[in-house]
Amino acid sequence: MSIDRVNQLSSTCVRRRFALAPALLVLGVTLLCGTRAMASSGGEVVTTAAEPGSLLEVVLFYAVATMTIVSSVAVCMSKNIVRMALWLFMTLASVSFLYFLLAANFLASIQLVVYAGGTLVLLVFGVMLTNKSPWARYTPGKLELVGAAAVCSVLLVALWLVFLRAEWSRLPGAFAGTSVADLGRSLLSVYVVPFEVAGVLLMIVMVGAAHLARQDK
Amino acid sequence: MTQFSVPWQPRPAHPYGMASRAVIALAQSVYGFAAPIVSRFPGAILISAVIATCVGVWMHSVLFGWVDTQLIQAAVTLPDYTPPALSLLSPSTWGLTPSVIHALRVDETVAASVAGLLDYVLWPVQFWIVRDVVGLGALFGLFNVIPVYVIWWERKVAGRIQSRLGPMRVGGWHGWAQSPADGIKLILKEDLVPAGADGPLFRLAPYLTIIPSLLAFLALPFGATYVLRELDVALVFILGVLGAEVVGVILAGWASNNKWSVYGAMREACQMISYEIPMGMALLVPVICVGTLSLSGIADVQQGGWFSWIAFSNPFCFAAFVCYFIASLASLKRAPFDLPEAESELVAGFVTEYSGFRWSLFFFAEYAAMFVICAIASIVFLGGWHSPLPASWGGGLGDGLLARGLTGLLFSGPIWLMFKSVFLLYVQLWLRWTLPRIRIDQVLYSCIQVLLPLTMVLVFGATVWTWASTGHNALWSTVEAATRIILGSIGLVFIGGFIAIAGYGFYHRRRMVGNLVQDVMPGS
Amino acid sequence: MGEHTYEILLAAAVASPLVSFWLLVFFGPRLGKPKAGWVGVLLGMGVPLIMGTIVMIGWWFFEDEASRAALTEHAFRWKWANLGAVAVDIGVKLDSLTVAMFFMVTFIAFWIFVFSVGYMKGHSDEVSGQCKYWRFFAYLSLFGFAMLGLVLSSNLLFLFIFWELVGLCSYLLIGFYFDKAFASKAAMKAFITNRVGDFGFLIGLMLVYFHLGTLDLDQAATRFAEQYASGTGIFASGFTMFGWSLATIMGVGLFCGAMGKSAQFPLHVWLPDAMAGPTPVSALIHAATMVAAGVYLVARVYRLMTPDALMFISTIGCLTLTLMALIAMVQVDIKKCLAYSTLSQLGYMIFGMGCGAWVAALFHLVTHAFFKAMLFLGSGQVIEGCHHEQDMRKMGGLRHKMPFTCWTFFVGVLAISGAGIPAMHIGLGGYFSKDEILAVAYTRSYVWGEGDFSKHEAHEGEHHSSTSTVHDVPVQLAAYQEHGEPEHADHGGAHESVDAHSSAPLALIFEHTKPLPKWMFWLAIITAYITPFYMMRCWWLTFMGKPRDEHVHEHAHETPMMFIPLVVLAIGTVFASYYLFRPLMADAAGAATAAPMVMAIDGDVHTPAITSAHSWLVYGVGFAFVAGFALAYLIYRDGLAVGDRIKQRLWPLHTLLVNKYYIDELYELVWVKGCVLLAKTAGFFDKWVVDLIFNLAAAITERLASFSGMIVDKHGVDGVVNGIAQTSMDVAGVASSAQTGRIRNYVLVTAAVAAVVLICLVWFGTNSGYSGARSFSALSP
Amino acid sequence: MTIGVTHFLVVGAVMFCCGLYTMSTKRNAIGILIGVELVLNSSALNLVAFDRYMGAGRLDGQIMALFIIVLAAAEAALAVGICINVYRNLATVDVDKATQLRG
Amino acid sequence: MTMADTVLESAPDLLVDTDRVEQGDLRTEEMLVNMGPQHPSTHGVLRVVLRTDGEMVLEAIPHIGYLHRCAEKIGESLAPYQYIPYTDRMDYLAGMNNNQAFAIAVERLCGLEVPARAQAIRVVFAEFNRIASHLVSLGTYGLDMGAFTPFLYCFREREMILDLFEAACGARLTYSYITVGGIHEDLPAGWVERCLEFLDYFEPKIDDYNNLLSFNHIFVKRTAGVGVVSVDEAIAYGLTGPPLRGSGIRWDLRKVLPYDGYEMYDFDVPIARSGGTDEIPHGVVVGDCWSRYYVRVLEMTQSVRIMRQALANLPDGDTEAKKIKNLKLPDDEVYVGIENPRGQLGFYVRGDGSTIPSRVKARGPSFCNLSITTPLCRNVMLADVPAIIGSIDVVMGEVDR
Repeated sequence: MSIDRVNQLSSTCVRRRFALAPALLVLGVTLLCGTRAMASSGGEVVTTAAEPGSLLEVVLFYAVATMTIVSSVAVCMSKNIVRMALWLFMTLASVSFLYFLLAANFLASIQLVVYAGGTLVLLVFGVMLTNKSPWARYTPGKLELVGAAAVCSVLLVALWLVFLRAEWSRLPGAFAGTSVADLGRSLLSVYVVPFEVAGVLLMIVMVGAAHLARQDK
Repeated sequence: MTQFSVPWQPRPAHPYGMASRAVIALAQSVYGFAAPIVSRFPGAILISAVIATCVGVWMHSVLFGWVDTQLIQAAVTLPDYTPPALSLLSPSTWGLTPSVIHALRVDETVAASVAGLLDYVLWPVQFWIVRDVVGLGALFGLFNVIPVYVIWWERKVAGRIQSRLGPMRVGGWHGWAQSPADGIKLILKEDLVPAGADGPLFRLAPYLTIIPSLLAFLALPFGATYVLRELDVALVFILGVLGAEVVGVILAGWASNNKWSVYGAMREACQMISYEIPMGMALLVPVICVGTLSLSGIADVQQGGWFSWIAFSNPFCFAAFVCYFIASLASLKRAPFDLPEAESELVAGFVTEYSGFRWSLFFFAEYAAMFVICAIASIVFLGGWHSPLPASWGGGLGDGLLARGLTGLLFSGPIWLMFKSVFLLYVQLWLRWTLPRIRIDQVLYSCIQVLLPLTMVLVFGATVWTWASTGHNALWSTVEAATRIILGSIGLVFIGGFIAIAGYGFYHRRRMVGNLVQDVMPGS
Repeated sequence: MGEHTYEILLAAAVASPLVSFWLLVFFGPRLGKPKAGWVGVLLGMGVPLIMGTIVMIGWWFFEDEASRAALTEHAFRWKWANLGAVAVDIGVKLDSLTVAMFFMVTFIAFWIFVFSVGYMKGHSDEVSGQCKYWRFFAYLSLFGFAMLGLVLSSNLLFLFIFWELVGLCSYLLIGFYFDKAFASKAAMKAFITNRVGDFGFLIGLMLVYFHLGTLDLDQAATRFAEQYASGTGIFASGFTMFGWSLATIMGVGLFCGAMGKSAQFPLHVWLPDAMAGPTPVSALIHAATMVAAGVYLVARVYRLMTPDALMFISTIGCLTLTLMALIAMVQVDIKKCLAYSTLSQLGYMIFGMGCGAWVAALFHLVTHAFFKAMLFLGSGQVIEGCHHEQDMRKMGGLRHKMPFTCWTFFVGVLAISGAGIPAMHIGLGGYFSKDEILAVAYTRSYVWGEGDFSKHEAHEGEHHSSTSTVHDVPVQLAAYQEHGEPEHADHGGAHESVDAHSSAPLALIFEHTKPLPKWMFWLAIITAYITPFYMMRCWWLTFMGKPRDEHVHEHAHETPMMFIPLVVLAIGTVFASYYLFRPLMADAAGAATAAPMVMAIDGDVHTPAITSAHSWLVYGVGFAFVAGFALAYLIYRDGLAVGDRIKQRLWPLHTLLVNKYYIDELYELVWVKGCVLLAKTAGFFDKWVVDLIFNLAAAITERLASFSGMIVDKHGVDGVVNGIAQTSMDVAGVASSAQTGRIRNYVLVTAAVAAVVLICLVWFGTNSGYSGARSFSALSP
Repeated sequence: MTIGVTHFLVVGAVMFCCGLYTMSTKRNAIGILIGVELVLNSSALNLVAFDRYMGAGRLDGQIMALFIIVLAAAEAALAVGICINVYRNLATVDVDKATQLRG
Repeated sequence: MTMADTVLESAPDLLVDTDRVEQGDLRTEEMLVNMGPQHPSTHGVLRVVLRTDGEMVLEAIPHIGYLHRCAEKIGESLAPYQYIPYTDRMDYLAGMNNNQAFAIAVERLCGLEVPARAQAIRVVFAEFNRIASHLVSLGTYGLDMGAFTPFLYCFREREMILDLFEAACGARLTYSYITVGGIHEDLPAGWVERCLEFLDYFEPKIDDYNNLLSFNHIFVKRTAGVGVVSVDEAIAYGLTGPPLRGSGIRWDLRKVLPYDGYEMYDFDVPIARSGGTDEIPHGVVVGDCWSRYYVRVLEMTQSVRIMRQALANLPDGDTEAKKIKNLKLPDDEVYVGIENPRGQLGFYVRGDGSTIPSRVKARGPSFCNLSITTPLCRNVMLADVPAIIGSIDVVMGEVDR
């Protein structure tokens, strides 16, 4: 089979395969974000992120932070509601990677399960159920846009200033890492009441949401 | 001249660039070289490739282990030693130099005879990043190989179940190259984006589907030392990333701008979200019994052979295994829960508008996720990489290479995990080609009204059981042991029955059932 | 018996109704009509009744006082959680009160459950497709769980949780016929009214949590006593309100919960409406058990009370018992009549609690539970028999049609009226319990009022030998020793001892405790005469005389399964009171009333040691039922005619009573209308004042502009002036458009303000660094 | 070059501002919801960062973040339910159209 | 969005019955969906327009005509024996039966006597084709339910039948074997033995299908109680064949108006029974999809029974009537209905004295049975639509003709 023949048969799109590139980027970042286990003396697995202070951490942080910022900016710039949801998903996933960097593995996983998996799908459901067309644009007034942009940027600058001014060194220090067991223990001892209350709340929300979204009134 | 009205804009064919031409030429020449050989010894080649892969994987583990235990530990005793970190800025973190390695290595009889070149081979292995890259390459390879061969296998299994042969031609021996050939075909197929579709999202969706299932491999341990990233929350992590797969599917359905696709996407979302809950709850049962979310930790408690496997440790885990398997079928959209792509209802569901390479990405994701789910089931319930023989029996084998090989084969090694996962995978295929599809309301009914309460009860029961077990009561220990024996025996009976059925089928196999009338009839 | 056997039995008894609840929730629809009910009966209350009986027997007959005290001491506790520094235990409060309450609740509830199986058959699905039979039993089971849990809780937090749970069940069951407007409104009313009380409870709870640092009942009492002794903690606070100290506020707050649940005077409005629920519910929840939980709560937190708080309690109780009894006299609805009688009796209990009759109040609670449950079931039987007719004026002469109901009802009437023969020491439950409350009230208002107790100060140190002194006192007093140490062993007679509290000298208590105002005592006495009157009226109008409505009379019938519980409860009313429950309460009183500032008074006037000085009270009250009965008989002997004449003669009073003192209307006026008024005022201000200013400014400027345009050169100045006008219009528009009603704009403004604040902080805090960081470090340990 | 708490705070601040912008410029109810999710997540990120760098192992920040996730899920469930109801009643999710309660 | 959707949405008023949408009914996006004409489970080119609300199908309207070939009109320009090949292109899954129907109609019109042997062979092939057709129906019905495997089992057996057909007439799908006046050619040597051998092989396979599909729990759940056709409805809509018998009406033209000597054979007419009795699973209601499906399974057994009788007593003699060359059709009309696998297939033929009929009209079972689709697919789940359409078992070639 000659190359021309191949050419003739398939009209397009070998080059499209290189769209793998963004996928590989995400993949690589995530791979490297994975944490490494270090056995502590107590036998419990305590995990840390890429060793604090290492080059790896710096590289990873900037990569993931860029991803976070780009996708969260994209959320507010998108006009299409489904795309907003997609970018939100990207943001949430990146934040989950940031959690990995912050040695909060459990939280990161939960973020993926609950937030990215559950909440987002809920949103998408909402989008699909409530939109005649996702391209339907409800444009706010020019003034509102400008005002919002101004306020947000001022706020950002203000926050930045605050961060610069703050004397973080006077605060208690960092810690090595944490295990799921610690988290569970404090959740069931110190924070047991909020925990229970959250359980009750979820139950109520479940009933309430089911009631709200019920078809036959 | 009449213009055909087509819903997409006719496009000029893109001429291939030089790179593409080169790739295609290379592929052709390789195939032209390999095809005669391959078609002569197809089975042998396939089997030896599998064996070579196993050996390669095993060798790399041996190598890494050797570097860890011998080299670095030895080096720690050296003066002015700094741990290898590969920071580009300071050469002091570049680890052991080849000369130091050589000095350390000469003590080793294994590698003493090899030339000094080996020092330079060993040098990068001391850096984690190198190992990560190696592991990543292996995982990526596995990630590619698994779907390809599971698809081929599925077609063979389906063929057998349906009294036909399945792929027989491509590649020779039982059509083993069918799937790669299909892959090549799919890559070369025209890649359509329907008019009115949301182009960027349409193109992005397959990747969003495939990346999560790829990520799941990162934290998946294949053996005690065969894991890229040992996560203390591996179970939740894998569940989470697999759950994120649904986003891609929804986007695919939505961006296709096809109503059937939207139906498929909605079904998928609905089904996946609802079944994640019983699935997670069913996995919580062994987690409660063991007390860790780390997959390695869970596997570690199952070293004691068949009866120590978690599925047999108490009735709740046993039931949880069944629940997990059912729920995982649903969240993987496998039959009888394959509603999102139900061809008799939704044409092809969310993949209706996809073709070519993107289409194949969805299937890569699906089959890889299937494997991951089965691997988790094996690790969490069926002893992980431990064989049914107690690991303690292998204690006397020593530490030599042969002993390690034997241990890996007989007691605990990745091969056992693969074996178990593949067995569960087979059960999935088996179910798919046996059962009709259920309806969406029945799907949700069985989730919310059956599985969810059931798993809730199981979690509660497991908690009580575990609580009772912490008391170190003699009577309770007896009860526990008896439970293990009873449940283990049930498992044995099940496996025995399976083997018996398979054996019966093999014994009574017929080459072609349809040959009854064919060759004897007049006129044929 | 092994360790924690009682606790396990009781816990099993609590769990069983919960199991029944879930079973009914999940499988109720499949079980169908009679089966769901029987599941509720057997699992929901049968098992607890068996457990309760076993515990009762074991506790009272097989344990001696010492072992009972030990069991109380070492009752099961399991540390559940830490709320900050406060540990919260899951535990069982195990003492005679618990056992008695437990038995009483399970016993009565069981028979009411049985009654319901028959009663609800015709009252559930057929009446309305929505009100399912199984659901009723599911709710009842849940109620059983909550009520038993409440009784068992050793911890205020859990007590509160179960408290709310019984409230929820009450809500659900009042609104069982939720498709009927009045029922759902009544449920809502009950719920909201109870929330008012619970808010007070919560305040009390928080005070306990904050100042006593524990939520455990016993521990809180100990801490309270310690803090009282040392003058620290809650006693160190100089905070006062209405002249009450913080400790008093805590007590009153806790009592507020009881006010809501036990429907005391200002919050009583929900209980009569709660009769919208099915009759077994009225019998069980709104007469026998749940409403008594308030009294139980006061009994449990008695040790945290101050004299001021008790005075408040007794005042509320006294008001309730009188006012409600008056209303009961004019009610024509049989259930409403009983409801007001319940309110009045609850008032008695609370009044008793307030004036120190701890034992008597609880004793009255139990006896009242028996006979009121029976009365309600009787009324249920009547309503069922008369096809949902509740108006007593249409009844009459039912004794022939439903003899069992008639005579069991009569037993109840006798019991609630306090019928007994004083000299012979024979009587029904109400006779003993009510008399005892009155006796204590008498003691508090007259004996203490005359300063007789000052002499006790002299005996403070030698209380062991002081018993002879108190023999002069007509009513025996007993301030029990801490931890319920057996008094019999020490003094040879429980009812003849006065014993100073170890941590708080008796003298101190006397010093704090003011005498009870005499009007309270007299109101209680008068009400004791009113009670037999309205009860007799109720009974007579229903069962005696001639049938007034042929239609109703014709259909009247009795259902066998429903009168069995009646008979059983009647027997219970007659027998299982004075000799069983009174000693149990007295046994519990020791430890449960070991309070630092207040005391419990044992007012058993029916002991052989009764003295002459007090006998007039015994006789006077003891025969009250004769007078009341006689009056009712005279008025209603020949039907309603006489009553109507009296009604016409006393119409102002009658109108007031029929309208329940217009309290509902008052609430409507103050709260509902008040809220609306407030909202309208705010709206008015927004619409007229704010907008007016802007509009006015714009208008004035415009006018000014046009005015000046007329006199000054149009072409020259016009532009300027119009510009000004336009500007002010714009300013007004912009300013008024600030209220866009869009949340997103408000969000933005909030954020803008936050940004400005942040920048200011940074700007002005240049040299000293960001102060926020310092506050962080200040917080860290 | 070390990564400290400030780095994470800056990311959080950007997310917060983006969320704020989304909330205050979108008229689609679900768009607003998405903005809220962003804001919630940024605060969770801040909490975890503080916990990591100055929590001294007390885990408070992580637990708060956990609760934020839970509450966000609950909030999203309810809000989507409300949106669907609004849509059913008004046939739009434009929040500017939902003015029935305006005086 | 496909073209069809665009077209559809431009004129939605034609399709949506707006009156039926209650005001204030809080509807989520109602959607018009095209099922077909290119859809895997519409069995050909049926196009069903679904008005859906989520997964619920509020209304389903079948649109036909995508396979219209003027088959009847062609019959008016051809001699009957020339028209025979056109008949088996109508219901292409039951070519033999179609041939038979038209042949009998012409024979009745002309008063031709068909030899006994030809009649017996006709019966054999009619029943054989019934089995083949039901096998397709069974298999594809499984496919509609998502069970792929039974389909291949059914087709395996069908292939064997087609082999036998091929041996007899040389064609595997469009046979034209049964012609006016008899059959085209006598059976080849050894055919009867092979056929009996096949029947021995085939009969136990029916149990296999039952085990694989009929009594599969999921299958029963999917089909039992779905798409119930009451007796009155079945009659009112003119249902015939398995859909009619699936509603419990014992009506079979082979019994009622026997042709080709069916009165000589001993067989039963299976009808549906409700669930819980004997082997019928719980939940099955007379007239539902499962009943229609199961009637076909039972009919296969009966067909085997008839075939055995016919093959055992195959008379000798001619296989073609005399005088069929240049057959003149009298100036008369005739209507003959026979029992096709799908129901009553009738041919109306009118002659005018020439060799070419002046009017040919077919009464097709699929066309009539399809009319029940709309009432059945009201307020069902989306997945029930294939179940219902599949259980009616239409062949579009015959619907459109």
